[in-house]
Amino acid sequence: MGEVHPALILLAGGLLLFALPTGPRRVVSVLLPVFGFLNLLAIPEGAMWQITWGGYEMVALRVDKLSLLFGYSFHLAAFIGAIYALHLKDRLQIGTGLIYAGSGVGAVFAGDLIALFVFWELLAITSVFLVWARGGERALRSGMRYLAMQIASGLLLLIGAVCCYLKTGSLSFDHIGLGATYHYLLLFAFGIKCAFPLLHNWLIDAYPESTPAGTVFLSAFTTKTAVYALARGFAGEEVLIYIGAVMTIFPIFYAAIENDMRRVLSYSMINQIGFMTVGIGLGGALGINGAVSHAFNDVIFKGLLFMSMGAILFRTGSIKASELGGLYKSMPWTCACCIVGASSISAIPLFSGFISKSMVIQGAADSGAVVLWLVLLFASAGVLHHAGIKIPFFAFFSHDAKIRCREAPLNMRVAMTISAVLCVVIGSYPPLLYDLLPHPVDYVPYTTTHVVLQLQLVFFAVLAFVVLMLTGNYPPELPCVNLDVDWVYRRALPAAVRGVVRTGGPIVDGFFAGGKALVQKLIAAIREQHNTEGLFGRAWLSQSNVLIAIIFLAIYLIYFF
Amino acid sequence: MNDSPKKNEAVRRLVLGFVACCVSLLLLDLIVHRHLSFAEGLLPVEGWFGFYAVYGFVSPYALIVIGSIPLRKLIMRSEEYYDG
Amino acid sequence: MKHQSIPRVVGKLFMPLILLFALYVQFHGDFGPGGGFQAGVIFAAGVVLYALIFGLDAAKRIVRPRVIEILFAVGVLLYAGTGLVSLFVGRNFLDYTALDPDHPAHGQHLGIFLVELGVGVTVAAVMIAIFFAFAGRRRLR
Amino acid sequence: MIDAHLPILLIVAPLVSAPLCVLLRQKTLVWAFAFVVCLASLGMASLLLVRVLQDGVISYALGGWIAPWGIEYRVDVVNAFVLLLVAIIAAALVVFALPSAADEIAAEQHYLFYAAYLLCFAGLMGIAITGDAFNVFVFLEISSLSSYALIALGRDRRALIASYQYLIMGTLGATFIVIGIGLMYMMTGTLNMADLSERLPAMFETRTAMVAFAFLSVGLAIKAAMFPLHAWLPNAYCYAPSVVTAFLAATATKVSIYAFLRFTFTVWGAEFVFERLNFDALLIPLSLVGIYAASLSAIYQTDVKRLLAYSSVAQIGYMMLGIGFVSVTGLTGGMVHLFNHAMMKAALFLAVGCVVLRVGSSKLADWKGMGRRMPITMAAFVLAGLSLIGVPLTVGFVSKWYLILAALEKGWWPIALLALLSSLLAVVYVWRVVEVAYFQRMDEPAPVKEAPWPMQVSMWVLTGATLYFGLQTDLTVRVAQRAAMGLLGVTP
Repeated sequence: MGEVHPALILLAGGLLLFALPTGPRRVVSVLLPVFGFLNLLAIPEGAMWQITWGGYEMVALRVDKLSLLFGYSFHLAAFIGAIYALHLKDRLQIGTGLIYAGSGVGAVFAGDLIALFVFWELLAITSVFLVWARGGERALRSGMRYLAMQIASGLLLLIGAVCCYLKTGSLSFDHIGLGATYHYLLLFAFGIKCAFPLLHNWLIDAYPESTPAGTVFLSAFTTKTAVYALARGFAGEEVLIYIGAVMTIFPIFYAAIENDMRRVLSYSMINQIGFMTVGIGLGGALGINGAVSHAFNDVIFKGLLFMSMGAILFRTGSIKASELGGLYKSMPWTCACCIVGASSISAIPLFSGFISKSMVIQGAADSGAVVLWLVLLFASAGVLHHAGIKIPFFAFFSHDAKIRCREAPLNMRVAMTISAVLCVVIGSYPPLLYDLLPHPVDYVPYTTTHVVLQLQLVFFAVLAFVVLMLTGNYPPELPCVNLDVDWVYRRALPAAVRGVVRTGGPIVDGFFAGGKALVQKLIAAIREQHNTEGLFGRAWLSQSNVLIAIIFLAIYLIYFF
Repeated sequence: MNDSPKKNEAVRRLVLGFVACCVSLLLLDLIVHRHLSFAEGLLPVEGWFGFYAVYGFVSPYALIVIGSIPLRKLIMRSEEYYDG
Repeated sequence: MKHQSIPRVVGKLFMPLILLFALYVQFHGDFGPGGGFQAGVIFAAGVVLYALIFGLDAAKRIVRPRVIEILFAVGVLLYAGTGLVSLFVGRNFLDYTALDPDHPAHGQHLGIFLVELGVGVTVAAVMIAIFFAFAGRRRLR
Repeated sequence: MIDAHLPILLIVAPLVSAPLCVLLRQKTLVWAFAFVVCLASLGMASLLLVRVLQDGVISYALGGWIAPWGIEYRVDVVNAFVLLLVAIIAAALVVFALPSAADEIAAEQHYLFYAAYLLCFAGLMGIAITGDAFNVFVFLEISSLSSYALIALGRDRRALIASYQYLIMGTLGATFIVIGIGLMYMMTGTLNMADLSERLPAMFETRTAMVAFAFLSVGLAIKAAMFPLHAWLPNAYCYAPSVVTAFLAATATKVSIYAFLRFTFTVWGAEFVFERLNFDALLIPLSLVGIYAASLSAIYQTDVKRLLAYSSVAQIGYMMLGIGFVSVTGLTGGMVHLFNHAMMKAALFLAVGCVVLRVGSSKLADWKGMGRRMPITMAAFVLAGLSLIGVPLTVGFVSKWYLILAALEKGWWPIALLALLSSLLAVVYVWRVVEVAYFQRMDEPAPVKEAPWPMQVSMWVLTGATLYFGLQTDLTVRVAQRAAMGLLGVTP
């Protein structure tokens, strides 16, 4: 127990931030991730912090290369996020932000399912405050929907863990695989947090509602923790390949027509996680390496993109493509950083996305899956369009929206610059990242063939965009809301209930009237019976109490008889 | 985009330069000896001249065409959709 | 009833007898029927009778509420104290033989006597307190 | 030497101190005295648990009369655990009482408050420690009578009515219990629990045994406020002084559940109750209905004290559910929840007490902007509330874990699911308070004013306990496990 648990530094420090006045809080918030990182460097590999929890031996700290990589990544993200949030006077965001980061760190170092569950729930609870920090009814409701999904994921994980314990007598979190029913529970639990198709909506719903700094934190931890959990538990499960492939495809269509820039980025996030999921599903050294290294890079470049969009939101108060444009004059630095981020996500050679995404695609080729390979290539081109072109183009260039504002605050620029430099450094010198990967790497990204082909892909994708723009065929950005899975529970279900209640011919009318009355009555009854005047909620008369007791006794007697 | 003639000129030059880059990249295909991603020639198309270029061009084009017409009709709603 | 002479005279006459009887029941308790509880109630009945005839204030002058409180506490302490004494001698709680280790029977006798006395005092005090409380309530209105 | 007398000293100390409080009378003096007594009791209770864990069952014969004839105090892991719990709560709350009681109780009644408090404490400890069935009834009456008095001390006039209602229900419960005990005595001629457990099996075939158990279990269910016999509880908790509410919520119902466990498992035996009478088939649905009905009621309350009171009824459902599983895991869950719930509910009621001190009301409508006005108090409320929901890292999670484990162990999926879903209701009612306190603005801003430090200290000690025992489960779970094994007669 000699080691300090890495999560502890961020968790305790995050709590401390609530108590500090503004000046020291700013200093401490930036130093915390640094301390955490230094501590991480000193920790040896192996299982530590064995805590007896009830009758079990819990392993709260298990360190190996896989968890270390995510640990580094999370500390980096926390550090950059803290700098990005330096200008804030609000202690809620930075405090919960770092606690949230600590929960993520805790989750990736958790050696058993219970410790994982604990941090899993902590992630959900702390992150929702980042959504609520935006304030207002919209953020509140969106946060509640978000929390409900996250809690559901936690409950599934809990039940899965209990079943696992009952079946195997062990709670240790290693390769799980698919087989028994509870394996699927765990897969679903991870899948919700990982934004699997149809379970993804919380991400699209909540992330764009958060504050500028909040989204930067949000983008780094929750989904990447889930990617870690999948890589640990379900490496090489074939079903993940299909799920991942779908994840790479469907968001790019949404992103293409979405107007809210941060929502575009959220879709693009699902798309990127799709690549990781495919990598995990492929398994093997190349697949896993590709998945986790892409996760590492995604934390940086997606954070960078969110930061640049956050800076725009911070300065202009709008984040809609239809209202922005021409900002490169006002915010040149932000613009430059954004382009670096866009280049990274588009996997342009010399940028970080190139060296990780290509591993996944090569992994698909090695496994001989032709269709999958074509799909991933298509998705790559799609990403390029929405994240690589659409984001910088409509925000900074396009037609001039005549918005004149100041450049982003210094701390934001510093944070963005750090990320941008990292994108370029990692992209130009891959061993930096490759040496940290869980499996030894023999993949070489920079071959002439690969560079040329990737450049061709990228440039011609841009060319398609240019052609569409010049010919005037590019559809205009419109203010809109796009229907997604949330339509089911925000519109369809309520409408269906209303419809069922309303419709019906003369014959079934009575039936439906009855049904309507029944539903209404049920809700009214619950309220009526349980409020302060209701049967259950009000104070009962003494004689009725006595009567109930006697009836109860009679029931017992009859039952026992 | 048609703010001023001067800017228009700049855009025109940029586009031209870009197209030149594209063409030269395409021509590189003739010079560079390409290693196929797939072993055993599972996907011979991959080795054809300009495969990546064409694929790169068509994908987003298709994406936008599909996205702009049917998808917009299908799922796009006014911003107040959920507020009502 | 203050102005009715028959109850006043008879009441005055009975008072000492009632209290004496209470004491009889109290001290006879370890030989025959009786004991602290009954004695306490009888004793309290005497006071209640007095209050009924001469009024609550008069009764409160004789048995002051503060005294009742103290008696209530003392009674319990007497009971528990008897038990505690045995602890100090190294016996178990309420082991009355400890009171007179040489003659166990004496010890038991003494123990029961003291305990019953404690019970009697407490019961009497509580009964009077309850009566006072209820009798006093009406006056407030 | 004093070691051997620990069991009796634990009871006699508060019992004797109660009249001494009446004699002392002076407010501060009485408090200091009560404080010392509670601390001493806490020390003794801890020592007792340690000794029981080391040496096994401790038996103490009152008056030197040997067990089946005289009254026996019998301490095993189960009741040593409960004794410690009650002592912890009593000691923590007596600190809280100093400013809180001064505010909520008329000055001339203070010494009576502490006397009744100590008496109630002694009664609860007595129920837990005794090995004699009739003695349980005696101590039950001591604790009940003093708690009627404590509730009636509330400033609100409705406190009297609430106390009266509790008196009726409590007396009914006690009567049922004494009838049950009387029937048992009639059948076997003994009142000693250990002796009863040996003699009762011969009577299992008779109707009398069944009737006796029915009376006993209904009586205890009333005292434990098990749904639907809970109706006295919300009023009693709502109108009593804050300290009293916290004390009763944390101890009285818990001790009744302990008595239920003792009679069910030690005296009657699991075989009779659950195999012959199939009591679990009644207990489990009732607990589930109770959990849902009471949680829903809690959601619609407009007074925080009442809200928490209904939540207590729901939580008692979880304990009963654990008992209903009749397995080591289930009982462990029930026992752990008994301990944990006492901690968190006491912490919650103390937070309410702090607010009541400053605002004078526990009405939800008056809690607007409380997050700004009393940030420290509300932080404690939120933490304890999270525990109530069963969030990981808090004690609430530990209990839920064992209950769900127990349900799945038996293969009862739906019950595990229902228990899990019910915590969403807890989310809702805790959220209601949080929303008002943090998200609704006050009509006119008021300065930050926290409660005096003794209240803060005792509130945070208990809140800290809910977090500490959520991580360090050695004490609670290990002891509860041993207790459960003891109750089921399983050797580890």
